[in-house]
Amino acid sequence: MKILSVENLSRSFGGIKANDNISFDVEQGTILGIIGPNGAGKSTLFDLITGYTKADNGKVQFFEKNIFGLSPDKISNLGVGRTFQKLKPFADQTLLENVMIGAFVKEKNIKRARDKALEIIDFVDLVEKRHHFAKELSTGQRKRLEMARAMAIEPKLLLMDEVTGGVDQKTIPGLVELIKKLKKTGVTIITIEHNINIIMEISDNVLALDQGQRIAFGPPKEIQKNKQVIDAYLGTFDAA
Amino acid sequence: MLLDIKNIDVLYDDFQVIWDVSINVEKAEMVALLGPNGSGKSTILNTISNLVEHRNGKINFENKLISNIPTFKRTELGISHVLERRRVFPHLTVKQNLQLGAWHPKAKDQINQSLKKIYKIFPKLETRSDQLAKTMSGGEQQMLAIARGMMGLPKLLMVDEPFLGLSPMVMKDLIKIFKNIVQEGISILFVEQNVRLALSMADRGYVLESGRLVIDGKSEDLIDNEKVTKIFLGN
Amino acid sequence: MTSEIILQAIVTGLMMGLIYALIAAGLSLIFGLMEIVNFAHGEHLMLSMFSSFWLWSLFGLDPLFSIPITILLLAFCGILTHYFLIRYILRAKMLIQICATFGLSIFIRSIAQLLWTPDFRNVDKPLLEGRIEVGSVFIGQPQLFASLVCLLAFIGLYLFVTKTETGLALQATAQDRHAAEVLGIPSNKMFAIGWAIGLGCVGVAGGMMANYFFIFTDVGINFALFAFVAVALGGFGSIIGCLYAGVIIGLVESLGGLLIDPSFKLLYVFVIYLLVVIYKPQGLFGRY
Amino acid sequence: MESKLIAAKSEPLWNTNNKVISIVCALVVLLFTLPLFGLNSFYLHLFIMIFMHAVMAQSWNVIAGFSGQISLGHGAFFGIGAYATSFFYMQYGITPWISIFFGMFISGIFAILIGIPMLRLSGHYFAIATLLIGISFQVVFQRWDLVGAASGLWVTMTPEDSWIALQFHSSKVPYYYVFLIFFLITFFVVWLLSRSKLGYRLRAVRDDPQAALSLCINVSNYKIIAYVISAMIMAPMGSLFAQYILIIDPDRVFNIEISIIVLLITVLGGIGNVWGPIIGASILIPISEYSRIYLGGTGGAVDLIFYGLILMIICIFRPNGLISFIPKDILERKKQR
Repeated sequence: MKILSVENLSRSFGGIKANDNISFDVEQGTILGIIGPNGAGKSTLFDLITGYTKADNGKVQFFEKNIFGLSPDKISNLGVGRTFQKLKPFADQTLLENVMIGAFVKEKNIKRARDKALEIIDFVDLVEKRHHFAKELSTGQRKRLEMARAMAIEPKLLLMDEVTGGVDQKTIPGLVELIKKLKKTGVTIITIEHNINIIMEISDNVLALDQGQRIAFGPPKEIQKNKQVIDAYLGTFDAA
Repeated sequence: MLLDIKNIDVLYDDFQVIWDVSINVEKAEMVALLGPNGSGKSTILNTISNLVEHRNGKINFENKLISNIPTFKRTELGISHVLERRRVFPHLTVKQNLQLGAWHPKAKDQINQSLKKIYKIFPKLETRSDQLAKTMSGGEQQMLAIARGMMGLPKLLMVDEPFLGLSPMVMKDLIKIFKNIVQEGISILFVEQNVRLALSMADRGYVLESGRLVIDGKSEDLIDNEKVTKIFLGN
Repeated sequence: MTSEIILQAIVTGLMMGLIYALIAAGLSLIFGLMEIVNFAHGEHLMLSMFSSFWLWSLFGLDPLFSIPITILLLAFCGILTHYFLIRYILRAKMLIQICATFGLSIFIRSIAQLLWTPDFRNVDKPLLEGRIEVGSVFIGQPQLFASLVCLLAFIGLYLFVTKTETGLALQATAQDRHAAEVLGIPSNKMFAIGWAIGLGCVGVAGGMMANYFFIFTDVGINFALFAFVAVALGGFGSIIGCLYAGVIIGLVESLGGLLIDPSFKLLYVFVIYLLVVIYKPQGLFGRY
Repeated sequence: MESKLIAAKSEPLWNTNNKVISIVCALVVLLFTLPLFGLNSFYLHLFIMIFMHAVMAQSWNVIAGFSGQISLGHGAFFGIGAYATSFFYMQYGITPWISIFFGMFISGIFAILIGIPMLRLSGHYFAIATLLIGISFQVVFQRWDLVGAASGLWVTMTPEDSWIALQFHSSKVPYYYVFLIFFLITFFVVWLLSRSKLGYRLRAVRDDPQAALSLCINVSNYKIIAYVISAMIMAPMGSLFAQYILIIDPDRVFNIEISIIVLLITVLGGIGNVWGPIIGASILIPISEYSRIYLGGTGGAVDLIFYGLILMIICIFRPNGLISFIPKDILERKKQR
């Protein structure tokens, strides 16, 4: 079953087409990886889907319900969670409080919301850090915090922006395991990732973008061999 | 040796982004810094111009330790930094942008010669000299940013992602310009994602992965190196 | 209501508007540079008026001649402000920045009250006095002169910022601090210059107004409010926008006062402010 | 692994530090018994002012500290409260006990009316707009004849002390208790608020509105809620103040200094923290009252010089307020690691 379907989504900023007629579908329970070089329009695509940026035109359907043009809080209320590339933790609050704010969406009782938040924090393996302020956590831990916080709203679809970006090499395997573990819970995931190895390892499908355009879509093995993708990453000699 | 970086670490707050990196650039040499997104290439350039402080290690320029010299005094030494995404002053004209490039006294004395030279290299900038920078296309802005960097009479020109978002035509122009600059005895250190393009023009390359130097060497040796390909495309 | 009265109100509004414009330009320059609103702007204006007053009452210098001294004093005051307060809060949260300049405003105003009491003062028999009649419109000479000087100062400021090297460097720092820094332009020095010039503008306005305005410790509050509004109307950071916005405010104030009720001047300006910031948050004339 | 989770879940919801609780309880008891020791009227007045300003600052703390909107015109709600009780009492003979709620209600309505357009503004725009609002109220009331225009309202005095009219002429002790009780209630309410779901969400809005949106929080609605709550805390203090001094006029109850002092107290004590306003008020108000006695009377506002200086010094050196001197683990929010 299609959980998300995006059709001809476009957005330009002052003449530059950040997203140009992007279309793709996501099947429920799968992981879609989005790759592309710097400035390919990956994060813009996330912002368009979740309503943070208004699209110029296009169509976004979530469970066959049109969510195009809704405000971000309404979209998240329907069950779309997200994390941010430029991390946005609630810096002056503890990890636990951060996740509790997410948990309050489904759970009104404070005690039960706390317990639920703790379970999720345990899931991302940060229980010992629960009383640390978000600003005291390392980047890798803050990434987990954002994942946990987004999970706490019990999303059906989770958009994750560069989970492994900017973190120490040593912590990457742990984050990858976490994504895999998350998939097993039945959540559909779209993840932006620049580390190709990880994308190949976890995704069911890969969407490759370059300069705002969709250049390839398909299973990872195919994408890795796709000439356009290789050119986008390694460049071409044409110019030289 | 013009620039010599020895074993630097860089931390943002408590979080380390650069681990024990050493890089050097000779006079009149073109060197490429390569690596996937977020591998720390820009951070290294920012460290060289002291927009970001480094811990441990040393940065020497012309055999002089410059680790503690503030950013704004580094152009005078001969280090020009063209920041990522161009960063021209959008509400100033092309000419005003160029003027500001020649800020330290030595550059100011020579501003007219420099302008002439720049206009020869970038003829488009002369015809558009009274236009606001924001009205120019991406490629023209990139040219302007590089030209502005040249106005400071650098010995080392650092360019962050010069080819990002440029059309193949403009890229070709820019490559020629880079070669001309190096022929004049100025060294170029540039950050690039396009490995093949970068290595086709640079003398040497350094490849970074997650803040660590993985491999470096002459361009010929790197260009179809399997290890490099793996870093970018995976196993 | 005759057309003469309306014409009179327009002239009065225009003259006042030019003064607002210059005060706002100083505020806008500072904001454009470092995104800090100087909530002590009105108090700085008050200081400049008192500077003019004391130079007159202690040394018998007419406000017309003491203007350069007042400007220098205020510019120095700006550098002090930057050096002792602003540079510490550049990276602080906006709340802290607001509180800091707010604190400065309370500090200056209450010190002034302690030193000079809240009495109203004025410069007695200045060189410029009386009014001239043009057609059926009366124009106060000091008012006319003050607004012309403010206009000149405004043009001077505009030329300085757009034509001189330092002015360009100021603009560059405002537009992209880091890009300016890597070219060798020290932002800290630029900030200090910005404060000096920003308060220098206030020095001109206050010094000229000392000719005809009552001088008291709370005099700055209303001017500062109008300057805040002018900066928002003109687009935060836009200098030329301040000119239009200042004039608009002057006209709204005097025409509103004439057509509706003079005691609610502030409200008309406030309504204009709300309409603009809600419907056109980038200001009427955009940034820069 | 599992055990860590179980241990975490078995933690109490709030870290209740027994020492803090007993100190707070002792203080409350002390405050209730203080007048019995025969405090003279100056000290009674001092405490009344501390209570009042602590509540006013707490009101500001809710909008600025919890939801991150910097209002520079909060005095408006104080004035509304003051005028509501006095006006309804003089015009219709309604007891202040009821019209306190009128004042709260009117303030709340105004907060909604003002909040809907203004809370769309962010940062400086909002701050400047609120500054203008505060002064606009003063201007309007100065010209509004129904409420006595610039000369204000002189509340008709009852011949004797009256609990119904909330007027006491012979002693300040009843006022002391009234203010004390409002003070305690407000703090309890805000303390509850800070621990409630609403409190969590407001802090989320303050810390990062964008991230809050991704957690189904309608940011603009929550800002308005905070504004309304804040206004409704402020209004009763205006009402009580009017009953305390029995003469109100626009220059007194809509004075911009009211908006300033609430900001000052909160920033000094610690913004965004329930205890901040108490600490701030108990330091600033005595400074102010004493300086008025020893230095005042010359027309100079010496206390304001200190205020300005303190505010700048705090902003430079202690942006988190004096409360940041108290080790975090003593306070509730940080629990054992």
